[in-house]
Amino acid sequence: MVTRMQPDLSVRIGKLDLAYPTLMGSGCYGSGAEFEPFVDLARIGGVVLKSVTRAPRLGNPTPRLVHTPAGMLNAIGLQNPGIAWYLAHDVAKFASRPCKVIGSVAGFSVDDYAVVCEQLAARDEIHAIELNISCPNVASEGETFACDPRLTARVVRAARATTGKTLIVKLSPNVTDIAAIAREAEAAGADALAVVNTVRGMAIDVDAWHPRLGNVTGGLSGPAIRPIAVLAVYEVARAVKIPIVGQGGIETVTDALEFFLAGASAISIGTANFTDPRVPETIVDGLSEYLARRKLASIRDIVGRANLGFANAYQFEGDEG
Amino acid sequence: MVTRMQPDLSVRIGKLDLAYPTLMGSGCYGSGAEFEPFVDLARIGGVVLKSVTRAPRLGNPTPRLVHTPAGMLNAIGLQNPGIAWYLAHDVAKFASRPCKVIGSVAGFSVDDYAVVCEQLAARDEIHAIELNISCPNVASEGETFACDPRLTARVVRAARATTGKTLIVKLSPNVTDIAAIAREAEAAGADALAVVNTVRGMAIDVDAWHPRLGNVTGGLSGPAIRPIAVLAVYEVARAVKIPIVGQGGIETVTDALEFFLAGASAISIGTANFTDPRVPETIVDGLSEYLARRKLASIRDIVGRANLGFANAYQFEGDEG
Amino acid sequence: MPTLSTGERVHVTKIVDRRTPAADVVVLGVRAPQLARFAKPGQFVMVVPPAGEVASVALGIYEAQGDRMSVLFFVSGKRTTELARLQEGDELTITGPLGNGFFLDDAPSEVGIVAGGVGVASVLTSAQELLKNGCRVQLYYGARTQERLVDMDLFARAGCEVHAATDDGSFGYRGVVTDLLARAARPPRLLLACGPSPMLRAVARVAAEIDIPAQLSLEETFACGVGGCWGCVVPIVRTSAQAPSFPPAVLGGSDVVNARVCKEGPVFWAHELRW
Amino acid sequence: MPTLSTGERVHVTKIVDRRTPAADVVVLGVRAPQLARFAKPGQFVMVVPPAGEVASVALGIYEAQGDRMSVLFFVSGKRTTELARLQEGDELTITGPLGNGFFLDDAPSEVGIVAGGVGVASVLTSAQELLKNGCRVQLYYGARTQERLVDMDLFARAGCEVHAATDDGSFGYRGVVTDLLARAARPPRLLLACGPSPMLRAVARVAAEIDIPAQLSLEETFACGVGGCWGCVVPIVRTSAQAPSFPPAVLGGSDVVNARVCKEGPVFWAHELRW
Ligand SMILES: Cc1cc2nc3c(=O)[nH]c(=O)nc-3n(C[C@H](O)[C@H](O)[C@H](O)COP(=O)(O)OP(=O)(O)OC[C@H]3O[C@@H](n4cnc5c(N)ncnc54)[C@H](O)[C@@H]3O)c2cc1C
Ligand SMILES: Cc1cc2nc3c(=O)[nH]c(=O)nc-3n(C[C@H](O)[C@H](O)[C@H](O)COP(=O)(O)OP(=O)(O)OC[C@H]3O[C@@H](n4cnc5c(N)ncnc54)[C@H](O)[C@@H]3O)c2cc1C
Ligand SMILES: Cc1cc2nc3c(=O)[nH]c(=O)nc-3n(C[C@H](O)[C@H](O)[C@H](O)COP(=O)(O)O)c2cc1C
Ligand SMILES: Cc1cc2nc3c(=O)[nH]c(=O)nc-3n(C[C@H](O)[C@H](O)[C@H](O)COP(=O)(O)O)c2cc1C
Ligand code: FES
Ligand code: FES
Repeated sequence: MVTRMQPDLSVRIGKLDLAYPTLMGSGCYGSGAEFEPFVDLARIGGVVLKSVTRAPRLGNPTPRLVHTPAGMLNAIGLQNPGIAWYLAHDVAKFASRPCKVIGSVAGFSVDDYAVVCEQLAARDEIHAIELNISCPNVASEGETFACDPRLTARVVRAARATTGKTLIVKLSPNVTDIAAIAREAEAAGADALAVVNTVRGMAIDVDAWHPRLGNVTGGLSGPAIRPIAVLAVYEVARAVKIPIVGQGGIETVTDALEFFLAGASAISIGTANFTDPRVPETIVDGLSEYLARRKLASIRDIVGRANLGFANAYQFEGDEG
Repeated sequence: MVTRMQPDLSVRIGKLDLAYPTLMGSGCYGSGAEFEPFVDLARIGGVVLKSVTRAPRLGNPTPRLVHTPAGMLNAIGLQNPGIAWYLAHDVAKFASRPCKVIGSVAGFSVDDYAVVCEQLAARDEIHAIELNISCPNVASEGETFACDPRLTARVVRAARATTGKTLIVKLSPNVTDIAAIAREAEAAGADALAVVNTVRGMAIDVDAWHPRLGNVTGGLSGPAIRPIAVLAVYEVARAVKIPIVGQGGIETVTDALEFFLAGASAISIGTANFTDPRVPETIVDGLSEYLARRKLASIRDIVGRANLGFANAYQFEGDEG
Repeated sequence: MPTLSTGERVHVTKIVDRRTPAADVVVLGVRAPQLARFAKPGQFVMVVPPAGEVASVALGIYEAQGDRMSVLFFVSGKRTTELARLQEGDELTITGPLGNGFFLDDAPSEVGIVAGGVGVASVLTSAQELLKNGCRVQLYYGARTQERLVDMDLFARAGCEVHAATDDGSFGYRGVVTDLLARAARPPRLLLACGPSPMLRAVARVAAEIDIPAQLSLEETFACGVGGCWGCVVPIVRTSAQAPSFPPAVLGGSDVVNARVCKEGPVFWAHELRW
Repeated sequence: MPTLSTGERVHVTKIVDRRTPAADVVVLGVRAPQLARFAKPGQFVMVVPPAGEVASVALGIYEAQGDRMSVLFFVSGKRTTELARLQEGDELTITGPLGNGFFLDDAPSEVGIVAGGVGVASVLTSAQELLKNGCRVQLYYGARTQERLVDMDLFARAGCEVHAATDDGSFGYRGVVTDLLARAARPPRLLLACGPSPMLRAVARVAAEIDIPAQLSLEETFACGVGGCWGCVVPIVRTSAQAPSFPPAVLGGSDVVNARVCKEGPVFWAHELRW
């Protein structure tokens, strides 16, 4: 009998070593504990915690969720207890998670991000920091940062100055040119990029004549946005050298592979956990199997390999575009 | 017996009078004739023709289509015979359509748009012109116009100068701030806005390790993008006074109503025709029935009425965003 | 692997029976021993939709006995339409039981249960438990028409006094069920209620008027169903035993926090809600 | 309402039989008198997917007789999975017949038909028509394994000489079907082919080698299926009778135009293709 090598699924994102290339998306997975009855957290790479802000926030009025074709809209509005309470009451519990724990920081000013990032990164229970500069669901400037190259640069520089821990910057798809923003974030010191946050959207109740979300607009996630997210990863991968955490509508191993091939070094699973909590383990099993079938040693061997072009592409003489 | 008034579905878009508020999306419906075996064209408002350019174009290599969750990607690449051939061979046939016929113009320079617009608008068979400044599927600057407020203004001004016919400007959702572009188009003389064209996306063949479209990237259409399109209409309606032709994922009368309530004066149906060619007539019937049930005289009575707000929205003292 | 004394986990079940007690109302019974065993009255499950729809569907645990549990649902949207297509023998994946059920431990000897529409799905097990403990149980059951009053006999056979109301008067009292409740000759000493939000608000009003406590099983759109996404909140007074660990905010003069309907609920005391 | 002598329109049909000749291969028969009557060999239909999937599915017309027509398909993705769930008695909406079929009017007396996999679905009616007209018809039929060679008896009973090939040699010739064709003792004088693209390219090669004409039924991803979206093109020489009205472009020295597989096809002469 031949002993089969188990393919290597580990990846490195900045200084963060992940046993599996699968993170659970911020805001979708609580602090991980909520899903422990259904999933073996030791078989995922890590959990990105719900975004935390400087002051406590009660979030948006309900309804905060609407189901849409192959996706959903959410407008939670960053409900969270604020960094002081969080540090005092919540963070200590994260030490017992059998996977990596990544803090997520949101804010309304450059200073907000710097303050929360510094305090959170100082804690041993937190293995890396994600900067959520792309939340579409807060009334004020929540998303402005990721929609403006200069603001992106300023907020990333300020956060970078506060910690040596791995800094992942989460980008918005709601921009004309995501590659330009990605380059700014890299230049300002980001260790990695999370691509992408939700796509802005809206649904209307045609009986009641009002928006279906309490916040009027929300963020679209799930399989509906996967083609948008895959392209964002593909474009960002061509613009920067730092690793990418791909996300947006990943449900199956095939979906996950699209992101790796587009250029992601790791992936993040959000909405699919709401459909079936077994998805993260199914994807990890599927990745192992895919690599074994193709006799590849590591998941790292497929990152960014979707650029082989077409055998059958034709060129006409005289065709202009 | 009571005689029931038939609700009025007619709308006016610039100088264009439509018996029904339903257009068939450019590039999805040929010149209308292709669908005549399945649909009574006299029961739709009009057909927006496939976009035509100055020079002939063979378009992109295949595959040009990929099915995605609740949607599809296309990258046709504006295959068309060029304006000269089009005027000589095709346009005369449009005279026999029992609905309005709207020409669509695409190009690669301001001059392109002006030249093609002038020649096409000069023909009686063409009742209005749509400027497609937002096609995401051509290698060069095809979409740049709708992604840049200044370019939008220039191209619209140039086209406006060539014709007094109704000019509909088709906007792209792939921008940071669609309202800003809409305002430029209005100021430059657009009579109406088509909101929105397809959303840029990509899919990857995970067996073959290459993009699933010959053009690598494509435009996402269908129900998947409906929440994105509804929001775009809602935001544009708050930015301009000219009428909006809402589109993106409309399949049912409920979907259509979302767009009217968001602020569209008419709607356009594209991808849904590929699922079921009966959709345009089903929607027209559904709109009549909806208005009758609510005792409304005209479709115009519901345009932009999704702003009644929430009864149950709560405000916390001290909540910041 | 986590070991769970609660039986909370993913259950791959098989449909063993299916019936349609009214038009667009479906009951699916599945073989799910762990679920049936650990389910408490008023808890719910998340049902993984077949055919690749996004997000599981939250459904109350209708019946739970021996190896079998069932759900009862109204066919209202895409996912329930897909569920309604399933036939005996098909597989169905279910997570749960989830949430806190009704608080029945110190229930008084006379309990009123108010059910509106498919809200009936979340109260049968409570009725059964209370009756088993020797309570007198009155069911106030409202629906649009007689046809939509499903499974009244199940409640009657279990030993409930059944009081029905229909909007069109086609059966029982003509009007809303809370009017019927307000006229009760002998009002119960505790109310349990599940139904559409306007009904629950009316139940809270009646309870306050006749000065008895009420437990309301709320409905919100869910995504995760397990407390992970904060999508399903309702403001409650901070002093509640169910309040999540959060700094309070002030609403209408009281200290409130947004509690998750799926985790801290779905059942809340009427007097704690600030909705 | 348009009146159509061709019978091209939307047909709301009922499924009258369903069988699964191999794993993941399904044949659905429907009652559709107009379709069955007007269908020409090699034409296709667009089937409206149940359960709200986007875009109809293009399927060849497998059988067409009397009131009944059928489709044969391989369960490969979301929409065919949904179609596979349908049962006798369910409704199915179909548009068609669409496209040009095989050109059989001036067919010689010996015709070879090459089918690969589910390509078999598009050639049965042609075989029947040719046999009816007194032709000798050889079927060259390739599949992965014996189990995937479906309905060979249908062809044999109709009067075809059946030559089979399987990749694994589990039945007939071991290897690709075009190798079997190239070795034919008595080569046919016209080839009709439907199957995966590599097979069609091989058929074109063999036809050129033994110098006989070949008609290939192409497959492309479709959106509209009626010529409205230009999504399904293939470059053909400008001089073809099927060339659409377009100014020519130059490719590899010939004047070509992109023809629509759904409208100008799906059948093209091998020598006209520039792919
Ligand atoms: C704790 C809990 C327990 C529950 N228990 C049960 C139960 O036991 N039985 C039961 O039947 N239900 C129950 N529900 C409700 C059930 O989960 C929801 O009804 C579920 O969303 C149905 O899913 P769906 O996909 O079929 O409908 P969805 O697609 O989610 O639609 C839900 C509703 O929204 C409406 N809607 C959709 N789109 C629009 C639009 N554009 N404009 C206006 N309205 C629109 C639909 O008509 C429908 O009424 C429970 C909910 C909770 C939270
Ligand atoms: C004229 C014509 C006639 C036809 N006749 C028949 C017929 O008679 N019988 C028949 O069975 N078929 C026929 N076809 C083919 C049929 O229309 C297609 O197979 C159809 O797309 C299947 O639809 P689906 O939704 O089930 O699969 P789709 O979801 O469209 O998937 C189709 C294929 O793409 C693959 N795929 C999907 N996503 C990915 C990804 N991310 N990476 C790599 N691969 C992926 C799937 O595995 C599958 O093999 C015909 C096609 C044409 C054009
Ligand atoms: C209910 C919900 C809440 C979310 N909250 C946050 C958040 O607090 N911070 C953040 O960075 N992203 C948040 N997101 C975005 C997800 O982390 C993820 O980037 C996005 O949903 C796309 O991935 P998906 O399609 O797999 O869900 C949220 C998404 C959802 C659906
Ligand atoms: C196959 C295909 C081809 C298209 N071609 C064009 C085009 O030539 N010009 C244009 O302005 N829009 C084109 N569009 C965009 C549609 O007109 C429409 O704006 C878009 O698809 C969104 O609407 P839908 O979801 O209803 O399809 C095309 C869309 C599709 C799917
Ligand atoms: S549904 Fe996610 S927290 Fe309740
Ligand atoms: S599929 Fe639309 S033109 Fe062929």
